[in-house]
Amino acid sequence: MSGDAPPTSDARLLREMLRIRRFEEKCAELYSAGSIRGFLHLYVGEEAIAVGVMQALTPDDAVVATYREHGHALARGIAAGPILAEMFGKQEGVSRGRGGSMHLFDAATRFYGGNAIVGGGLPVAVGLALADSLRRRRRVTACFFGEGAVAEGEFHESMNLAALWRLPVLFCCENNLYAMGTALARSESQTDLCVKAASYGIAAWPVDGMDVRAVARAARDATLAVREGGGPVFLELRTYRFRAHSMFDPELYRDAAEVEQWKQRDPIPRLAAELRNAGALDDASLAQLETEIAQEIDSAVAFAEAGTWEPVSDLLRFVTSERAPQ
Amino acid sequence: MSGDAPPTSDARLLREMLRIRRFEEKCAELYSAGSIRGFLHLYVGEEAIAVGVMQALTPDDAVVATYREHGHALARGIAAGPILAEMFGKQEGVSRGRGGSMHLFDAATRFYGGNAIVGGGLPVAVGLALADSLRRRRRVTACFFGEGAVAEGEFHESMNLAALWRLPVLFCCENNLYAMGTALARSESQTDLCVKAASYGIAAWPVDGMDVRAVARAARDATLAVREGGGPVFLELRTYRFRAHSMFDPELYRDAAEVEQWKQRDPIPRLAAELRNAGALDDASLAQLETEIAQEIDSAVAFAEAGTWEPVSDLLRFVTSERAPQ
Amino acid sequence: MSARKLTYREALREAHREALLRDERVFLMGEDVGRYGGSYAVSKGLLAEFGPERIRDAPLSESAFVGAGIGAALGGMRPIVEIMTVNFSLLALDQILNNAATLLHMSGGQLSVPLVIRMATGAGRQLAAQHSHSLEGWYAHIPGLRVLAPASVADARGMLWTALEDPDPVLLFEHAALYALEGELPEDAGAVEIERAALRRAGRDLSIVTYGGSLPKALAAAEVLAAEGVLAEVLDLRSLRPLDETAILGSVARTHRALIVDEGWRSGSLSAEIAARIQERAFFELDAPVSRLCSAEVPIPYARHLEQAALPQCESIVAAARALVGAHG
Amino acid sequence: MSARKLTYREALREAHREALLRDERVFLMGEDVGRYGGSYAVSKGLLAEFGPERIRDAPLSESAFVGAGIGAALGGMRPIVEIMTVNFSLLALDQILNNAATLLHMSGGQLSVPLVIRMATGAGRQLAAQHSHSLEGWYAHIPGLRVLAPASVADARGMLWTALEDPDPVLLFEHAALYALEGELPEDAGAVEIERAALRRAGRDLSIVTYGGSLPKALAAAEVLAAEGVLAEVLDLRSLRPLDETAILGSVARTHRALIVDEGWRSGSLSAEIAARIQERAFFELDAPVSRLCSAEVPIPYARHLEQAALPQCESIVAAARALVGAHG
Ligand SMILES: Cc1ncc(C[n+]2csc(CCOP(=O)(O)OP(=O)(O)O)c2C)c(N)n1
Ligand SMILES: Cc1ncc(C[n+]2csc(CCOP(=O)(O)OP(=O)(O)O)c2C)c(N)n1
Ligand SMILES: [Mg+2]
Ligand SMILES: [Mg+2]
Repeated sequence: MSGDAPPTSDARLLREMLRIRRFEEKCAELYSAGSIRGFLHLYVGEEAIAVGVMQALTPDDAVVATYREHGHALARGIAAGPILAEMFGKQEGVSRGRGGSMHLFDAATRFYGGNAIVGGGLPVAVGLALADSLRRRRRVTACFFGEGAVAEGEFHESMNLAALWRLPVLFCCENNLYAMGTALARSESQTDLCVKAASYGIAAWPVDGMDVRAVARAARDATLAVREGGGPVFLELRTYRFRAHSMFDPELYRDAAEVEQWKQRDPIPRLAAELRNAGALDDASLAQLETEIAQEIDSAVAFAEAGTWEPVSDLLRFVTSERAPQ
Repeated sequence: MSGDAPPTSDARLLREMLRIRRFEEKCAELYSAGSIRGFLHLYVGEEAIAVGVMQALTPDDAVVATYREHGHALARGIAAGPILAEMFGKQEGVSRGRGGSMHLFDAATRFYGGNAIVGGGLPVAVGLALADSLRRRRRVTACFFGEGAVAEGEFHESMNLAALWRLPVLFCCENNLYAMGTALARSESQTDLCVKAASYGIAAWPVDGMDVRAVARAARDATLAVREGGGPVFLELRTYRFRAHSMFDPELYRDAAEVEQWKQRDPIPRLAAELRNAGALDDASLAQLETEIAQEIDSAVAFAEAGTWEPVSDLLRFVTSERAPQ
Repeated sequence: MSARKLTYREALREAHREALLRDERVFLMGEDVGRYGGSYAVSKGLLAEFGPERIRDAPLSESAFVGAGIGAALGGMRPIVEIMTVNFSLLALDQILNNAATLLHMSGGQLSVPLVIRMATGAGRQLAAQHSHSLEGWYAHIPGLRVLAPASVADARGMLWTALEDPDPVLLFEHAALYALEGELPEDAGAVEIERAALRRAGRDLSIVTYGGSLPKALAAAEVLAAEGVLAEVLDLRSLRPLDETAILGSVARTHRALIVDEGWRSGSLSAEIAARIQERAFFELDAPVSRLCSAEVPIPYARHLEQAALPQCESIVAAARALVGAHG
Repeated sequence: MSARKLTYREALREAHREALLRDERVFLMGEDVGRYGGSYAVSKGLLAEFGPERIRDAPLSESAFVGAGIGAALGGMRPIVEIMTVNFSLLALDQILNNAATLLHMSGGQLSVPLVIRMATGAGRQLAAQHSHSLEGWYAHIPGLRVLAPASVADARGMLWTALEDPDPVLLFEHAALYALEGELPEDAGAVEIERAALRRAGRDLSIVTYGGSLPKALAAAEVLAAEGVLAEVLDLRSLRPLDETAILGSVARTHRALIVDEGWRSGSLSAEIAARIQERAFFELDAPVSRLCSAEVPIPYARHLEQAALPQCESIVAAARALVGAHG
């Protein structure tokens, strides 16, 4: 998993983004094939955010994400096999198949989901940070959410608590301009989201979410400030969702031209081009990278397919705990 | 009830504030006597706000208030008798005795309560304004709430909707510095509440809530702007609660000195002094005024005492309507 | 009068069109009802026909736009507020319970709230614990609300207008599994009454009392049972609050055995209220205890086999019915 | 072991002190728990002793500070979150139902949420429709939660610590009318078990099943009935979820008649679940239908005579008991 020490190599940033892209392309395939069911929200186009931010986190830090969290889970270091097995509903999945695509959890990497209620993860992130502040632990909780959540009361209550109590939360607002079919301008009277954060006295920085290196830099500076005890920081990560909101979305609300324009800013070819120009990447190494990733994904699929169904007799497990908490 | 035409005379402002003050002093008495029960939240010290704002409203406008709304009800023109009868629980009360002190309602003057859930009235006010905007009616909805409500998600959701849809709402934040025992600085990371409103692109003006003429001026300008279709305006009315939060509050959270300081700014003697200096008030006229108000209150008490108990057989009425709505 | 085939979804859309055309005070407000076309495509096309003022996309602010619906109703409008799904309605519960359901009473009868709130409900599509609630029976606990559960294309077509004519708040629960349900409707199909339960199948040996998404399962089970010679009545409650006690007791008086099928979690579900009332009012009519088939008391799991096992199914209804007719008084 | 007199409120305060002293992971968070001293004075004095970090005044943000309690529990703390009253808990219901109650399950057993949420509940003090809810039975519908209703000074003293040791979320409902209740406690009174119902009075002719604020009324009624020669058992549920079915059925097996007294609104109340279970499990034990005495289905009115008429009272319990023992099977 990403360490906190040296700045991550650009090659690694490229690999991580590509892993997510290829993984989700496979997910879409498997959804059509019926191996994955329920809701499936793809992150395609937004990979630079999860990858960039995760570089700044240490294993002790915590992550709270939404239902669009495959990328965050992978970038946080959760193995692709158990993630895919989860989407298959197999008990080898990260959440034993109980959660599915929207509810990836992993206690080992302090990955707290996978929350499918818009805004619902923010108070939980505030609480994780509160625990750290009470225990004097120099940890950061990174909380990811879409710009649509900014209209929810829970966003505001959470920002206020985090600022009022100077809690170590890194708020990562993934502004992809749409909440399902609702454009930001139709959901916020003030579309500059940093202004909202500022109204709580929270440092707020807009970041080009299509530039993974910019994201990584901003995240590094932000987590540093948060870790020092400066209170929460708000990052507005400007990005775009290349694909439909979910597999059911007819995309009536935006035109193909807009999508095409944004695809020109795809963070992956962009970084790849920069690396080529810097002589740090060539066709061979890229092909090599693709091969390695393809292999990783193939074995993830194999792992998921080989997975087993939890016996129905276990249905009532995990409603209440079977053991005392740590 | 206050008209919209000529600026109200200062004498009237004094009378209205004094009516509320004396009315509530009587309420406190009647509470100790056991004639009034449940929760009783007094407005003593804050009268300039309700009185000042109401002067700017027309009979067609709407008012939404909180559980601390006796002053608003009186200033809106609801007779003291039915208000007091309500607090007695008599069926001659404005809400037939079903609501009590926290739930004064009067359809005739478009007084929509009397809401006892902090923040709960704001979405309703937004909806009243939405109805007006859909029907192209040039009405204003004045929504009163305490500064404590600013921490509630509903405040933010409501501000955003009102601004986004340019609705004719006059948000009147009664900032008396405390929410029960919680000082503003302990409930908001940013204590300048106008900054919050501004983060929605809402015009926000701080107003000296202890100066009734300043409140009246601000309210007049604000309602004018709102009525023109300029969207909502936010008034931060800076004031102070002279008495306990409710009749149960031991006031452990603030010291007497602070209370005393604020009492020096009591809006009633302040205006009285100004009128005296202007030669518009003398002992005789003040005594006359007190007498008239005392008479009004005495007859209100008589009305409330003469009131009758709704028969218990009516208990299940008003759960669902007995008639089609207008 | 000629008939035509349409889906539950289309019937709802037609009901919205009719209401919007008939009464200019009616408007639809909710998340993605406009440009997106409605998350279940119920309002698809309405934005083009009625414009953004009356087909109003709302930000993600459940509490505020439900409260705004209450205020607009007080202001003389006839709002239809769509909460995308019941799972998100918890964020608006304060407005629903503390305002919509109480304003008439708190104001001593002065203020009625003619508001219709629609939401999709139910499990069965592998949406996991946060997106699979069946809380309509839970809402039926609240005085001041009328709670409806259309389970047929005719009710999807006809309940909305009647609900809009109600002076008080009405909650309309559309089971997500029903949107694709097809049915025949007369050309002139329109408003339907919303007070009575409907006997969807007559029988003799037991009464299956159910509603919403469980109705098709109950009817399928009745078919299977009939083949075995067990004749089950199937009663569709339609209204969850108030309950049509007369219809329920009438059916029990005929069959002397009752099985309640309810997708809600068993403890404290609507099925408990119905069972309690039957034994209160028809104790000596009963040849066996009232039986309940509900969802397992577990957050709904994602995995298909577990989710299916957690919910009432045709097979489990058949099994429960067999056990019930086997039980002797 | 010498005993002493103290109130329900003092017992709760002592329980908090003990917990805060015993486990440094414990902290109390809520509106006005600190400087104000707690709206019901439960936490009075604790701020001075434990400081503002552990006796944490929260802004008016029910959803956020309840959610923060969930997060803090995930982060290894043992939070006690006080929601001033159940009436305001609706604003936090999304966090309670969609997070606290589901995280363990959604995470496949990885994440438990050792959180205690306390709230005052109940009517009877003329606080009117928005401040008089009795929703504890409603919360008992939710899988993943444990719901407790201390009705005695000993339980006020002892349930908190046991709840804090529970790895899963526990809701503690304190009836506002009980805070002034006085009782004797042994010097060394401490934690109590939270699984079992308690037989508060033994009897013969009927079982009165109740909890929380209705217990004193039920005990008073039993006194009156005893004077008439009707011996009523009084069972205090203590835990509303899970229900102690064994104790309920055991009592019914002794008396063959059950009256459930529940301050919740009748339809869909906890009393319905209990009645349903009794007739399911002990149908042939019953000499009469299970009877229920609940609150009238009306938003609670302010006027004293109307409010009193809306709630179960000693007199109405006595009347219902008489009717029940008069009823013949
Ligand atoms: C409280 C709530 N309301 C509605 C929904 C349905 N819903 C799921 S995702 C979504 C859009 C959220 O948009 P945004 O926050 O911008 O995140 P994005 O999907 O763009 O990543 C909506 C409305 C929900 N899950 N939760
Ligand atoms: C949602 C909610 N939470 C808590 C309460 C309890 N409560 C009643 S008044 C009050 C303080 C409100 O302060 P503020 O909004 O500043 O109004 P003020 O009383 O100062 O006029 C609180 C916490 C409530 N009524 N509603
Ligand atoms: Mg978005
Ligand atoms: Mg205040």
